[in-house]
Amino acid sequence: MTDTNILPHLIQAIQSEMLNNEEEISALDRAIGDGDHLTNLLRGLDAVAKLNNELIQLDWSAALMKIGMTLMSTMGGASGSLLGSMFVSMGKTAKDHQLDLAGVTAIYTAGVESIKARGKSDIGEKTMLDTLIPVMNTLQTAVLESQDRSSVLKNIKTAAIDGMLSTKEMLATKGRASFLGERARGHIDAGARTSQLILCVIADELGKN
Amino acid sequence: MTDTNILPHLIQAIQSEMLNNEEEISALDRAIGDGDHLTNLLRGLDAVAKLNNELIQLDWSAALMKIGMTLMSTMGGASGSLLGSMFVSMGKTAKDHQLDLAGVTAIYTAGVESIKARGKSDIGEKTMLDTLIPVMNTLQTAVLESQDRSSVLKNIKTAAIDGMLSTKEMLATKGRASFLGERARGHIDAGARTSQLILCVIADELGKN
Amino acid sequence: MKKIINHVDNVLDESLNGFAKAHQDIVALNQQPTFVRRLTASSTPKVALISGGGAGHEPLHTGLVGKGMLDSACPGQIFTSPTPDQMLAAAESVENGAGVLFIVKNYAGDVMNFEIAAEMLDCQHDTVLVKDDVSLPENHSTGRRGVAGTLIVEKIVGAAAEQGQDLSQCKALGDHVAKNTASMGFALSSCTVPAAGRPTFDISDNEIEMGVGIHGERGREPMTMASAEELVQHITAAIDKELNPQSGQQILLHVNGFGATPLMELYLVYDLAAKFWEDKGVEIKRSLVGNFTTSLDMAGCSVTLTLLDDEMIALWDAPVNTAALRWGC
Amino acid sequence: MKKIINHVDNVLDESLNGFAKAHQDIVALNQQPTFVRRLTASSTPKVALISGGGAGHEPLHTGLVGKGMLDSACPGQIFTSPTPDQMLAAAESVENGAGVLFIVKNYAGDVMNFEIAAEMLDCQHDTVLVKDDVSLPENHSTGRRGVAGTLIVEKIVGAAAEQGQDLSQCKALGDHVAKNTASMGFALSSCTVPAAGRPTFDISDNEIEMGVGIHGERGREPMTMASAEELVQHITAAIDKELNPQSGQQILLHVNGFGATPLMELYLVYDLAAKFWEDKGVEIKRSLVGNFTTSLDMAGCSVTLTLLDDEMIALWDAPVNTAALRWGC
Ligand SMILES: Nc1ncnc2c1ncn2[C@@H]1O[C@H](COP(=O)(O)OP(=O)(O)O)[C@@H](O)[C@H]1O
Ligand SMILES: Nc1ncnc2c1ncn2[C@@H]1O[C@H](COP(=O)(O)OP(=O)(O)O)[C@@H](O)[C@H]1O
Ligand SMILES: [Mg+2]
Ligand SMILES: [Mg+2]
Ligand SMILES: [Mg+2]
Ligand SMILES: [Mg+2]
Repeated sequence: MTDTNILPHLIQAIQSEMLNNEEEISALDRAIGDGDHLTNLLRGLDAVAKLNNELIQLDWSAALMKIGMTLMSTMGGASGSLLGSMFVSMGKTAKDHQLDLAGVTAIYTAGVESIKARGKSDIGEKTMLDTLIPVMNTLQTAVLESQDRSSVLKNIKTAAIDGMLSTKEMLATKGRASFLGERARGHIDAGARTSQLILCVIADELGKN
Repeated sequence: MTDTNILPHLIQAIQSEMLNNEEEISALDRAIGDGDHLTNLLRGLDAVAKLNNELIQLDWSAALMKIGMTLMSTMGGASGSLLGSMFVSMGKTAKDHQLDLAGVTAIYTAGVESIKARGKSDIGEKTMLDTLIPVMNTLQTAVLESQDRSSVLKNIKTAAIDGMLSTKEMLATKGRASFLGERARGHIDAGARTSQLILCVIADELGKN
Repeated sequence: MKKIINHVDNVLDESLNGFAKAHQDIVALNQQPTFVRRLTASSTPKVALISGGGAGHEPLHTGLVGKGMLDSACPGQIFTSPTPDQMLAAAESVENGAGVLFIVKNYAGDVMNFEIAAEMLDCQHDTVLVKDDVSLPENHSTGRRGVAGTLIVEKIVGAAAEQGQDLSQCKALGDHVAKNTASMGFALSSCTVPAAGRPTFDISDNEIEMGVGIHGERGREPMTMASAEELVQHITAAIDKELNPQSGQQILLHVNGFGATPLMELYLVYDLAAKFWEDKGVEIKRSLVGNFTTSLDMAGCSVTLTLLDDEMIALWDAPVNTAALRWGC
Repeated sequence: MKKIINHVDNVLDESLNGFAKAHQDIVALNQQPTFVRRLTASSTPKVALISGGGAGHEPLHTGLVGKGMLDSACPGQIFTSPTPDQMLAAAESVENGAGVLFIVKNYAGDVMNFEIAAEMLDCQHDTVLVKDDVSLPENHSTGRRGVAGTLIVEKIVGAAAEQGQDLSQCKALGDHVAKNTASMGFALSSCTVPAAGRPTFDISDNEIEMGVGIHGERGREPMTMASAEELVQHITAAIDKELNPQSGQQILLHVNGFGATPLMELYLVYDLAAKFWEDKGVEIKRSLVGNFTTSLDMAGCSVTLTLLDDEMIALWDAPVNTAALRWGC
């Protein structure tokens, strides 16, 4: 990985991807949530994008922390506290790591663990974690197997998509969808979908370098 | 005319006629009023019908007064105070009159005059008076010309229908329709329509005797 | 029609029962004829304030009965004025020697039924007619309609009566407040009268009714849906033209919801209306924002402005203890 | 979507400006970060009560800030919980030596954001979690939702704090009230979040959603539209099963509208719910009927019951001076 110069470009790519899927994401959160997930995420991304000039001056640790604090103080909702915690936690961990595969894996893992802790949640509960955890597992395997960069990026995408799709037939036990009981079945979780889109965009962009 | 024995039958005939035209009358008051005219009228008629046994014990004067008081205390709305006043006034006047054509004309005229006084209204304002006043004129002409019973009844119906129809193209200057200005044009006044239906039913029923 | 009701014929009675039970510390409900009266009458003679009108405007008027405001209110059927016997019985039940003042919204039905009651009433009495709706020209053939400004007349005169002002003083004050009050409103939707079972009128998604009364009827004219700024500008301009408050003039600003418009939007309207008059140097001394003079489940709102003087402000601030307005008690 | 707004992005700010202006005798609005606080702090140290949650529930919580109730409220975006920095700034602005008590509705977003704020807060603090919605089983995976009962917790604990009870007493009292409060509601329509521009869900003319939260989402189950009697029976039975009040038990009965249901229907619901418990010999000591915990323009209502003791009654009756609840002041 390169330096934080890449951040503005990544953030912009994520924003476009969200807008490209605007209708679908909103519909997902309307169906089994309260319909604000995309708005929350866009508000957060917008605030982060405003910090571009500042972010590229920072090292990865500080930049991730800054992104986390910004998401936390602008998104609101369940996803704001979770994604905020994730980035703050990744920032803290980035201090002690190189940005090689093992380092990125450690940083990402710390982020996912902080969501699990804050959300008192785990895989199989029909949330963003159903996307995020399989990707974490994929990264950890990649480290063990010393996979090459392009395989890793490919595997991340597959894991994210499979994980996202797995939420469809789940009963929800966390988040608003849990209130709907059986009625939540048959719908993909909005947070799982946005996490997957974000991870895939990042993988695609990193693949271009 | 006969004695007050005929009242239960007349009231019932009027009720049926209202119900037969339920949809149309409600739609008229919804279009340029507030939609309650038929409900108000039916509530009043219902209360009057409950008094049938009492009414047939009374003379015409007392019976008309009783009907007036009942309409006044059960209908509410503009039409309640107006029809209530009309019947009370007719009852008072009936004391001093035979029920021949001249007497009925005098009684009816007193009723219409009391609406004009209470409503500060007259012909041409797009109200029930546009039905009631032409019928009053018809009766007065009939007295002058000593028309026979069946001509009188026929002329009453014609006057009532023409009067009711005349409200269609009028601008309203009284009642709720006045608030609509030009928008009230093209709609028949609900009170003019119910008055016409009532007068026609009475004429038809009296024609059968 | 989707409403939380049992049979359409019983909506009013069942609702009044609930109202009287929920506020049994403030009001008592009389049945046959129907009226709501203040639970504890004032111990000294005071002018009895009575209002009424069709139901469907809740909390007006039943929710404004109590210490410092109305002594009694007569609810008619929904959007149908009450009957003279209700008003008469209400008056007789609360009159205690200082006479009766009827506060009547200028609608044919209300006016005529209250007139008949007044003619039959056997004690000193007078009537204040409220006609604050400036969507109609002052010389309209029936006079302007009485709308949300009625509450302000009732509050200020209610305080005066409570403080012992006599009938002629209360009448003069009522006329004064009414004359210095102007309102105008617009509707985004129709409402559904239970007995009718369907909306009173149809309205398209990009249309509003400008200049509506409070009976769920169409307004003076349809308008294309516009921003809050444009809509509010339309009514503040009309009100301003009528009362023409000068810089330094003290006012009361009341934003009233018609029933289905969220408080969030009402406060947004308040913000716009307040800015309009503040920009003219007018001093907003008192404010009231909420659903007070409603049209069942109609969406929309009205703005009411009253020119205040110090005496009126003191009367507005005086204690009031009703279901819908309460302070100082 | 038909709403009295300007741009969807500014609805909340413009509305809060209007709110703060209309109630400038009671509250002050802070911007960046957004919170509403009591205008005049208590002169002696008192526990600072802070609540918050997504906007769209007005008057909750901003309308409950003032003497005898909340010291501060943090509104998030519509139906989106506020952020930790808002809560932190609010707490720091009103804390005056006796610590901070957060009153939080049990929703993932609210809980987690308040948790983060609490972890960052540098003074004595505690949290009362309200989870009164009995449409969910007690052992639901996230716990039950916090709904209209929150107002009751805020009022009673607010009075206790005003009277000088300390943080641990306020916390214990809040938990006690929360434990003795149960609510359930149903919706006749969806609502429309301005940013979404369309109703959150579709619902047919003969269907309702039974067991809804307050964010305009679907409920636990769809039900065929029924009479008020049947609908209310459904929720009173569930509440009764939960709290099981015995004959002679004192209760507070709160009927809450979701925003677009007329007061007339809410009082009708109150009548039915009151009868249900009166028939069991339960004593309804206090009542509250109106739109307090709303979901924008959703039609429907909830019923809340709180088991009372004499101390709680005294605290309920204690003076309160907020935009939405006011008595004794
Ligand atoms: N406890 C939790 N753990 C992990 N993810 C969660 C949890 N609660 C909610 N989420 C995620 O958050 C998403 C909803 O985010 P959003 O709509 O922004 O917030 P809210 O639910 O407060 O409206 C859900 O789709 C889900 O993926
Ligand atoms: N001043 C008046 N003079 C004569 N008739 C009137 C007057 N005002 C109203 N009306 C009649 O009353 C009818 C409306 O009656 P109704 O709907 O029962 O009462 P409201 O207008 O109070 O809802 C109108 O259609 C009109 O014919
Ligand atoms: Mg959401
Ligand atoms: Mg009518
Ligand atoms: Mg009417
Ligand atoms: Mg949300």
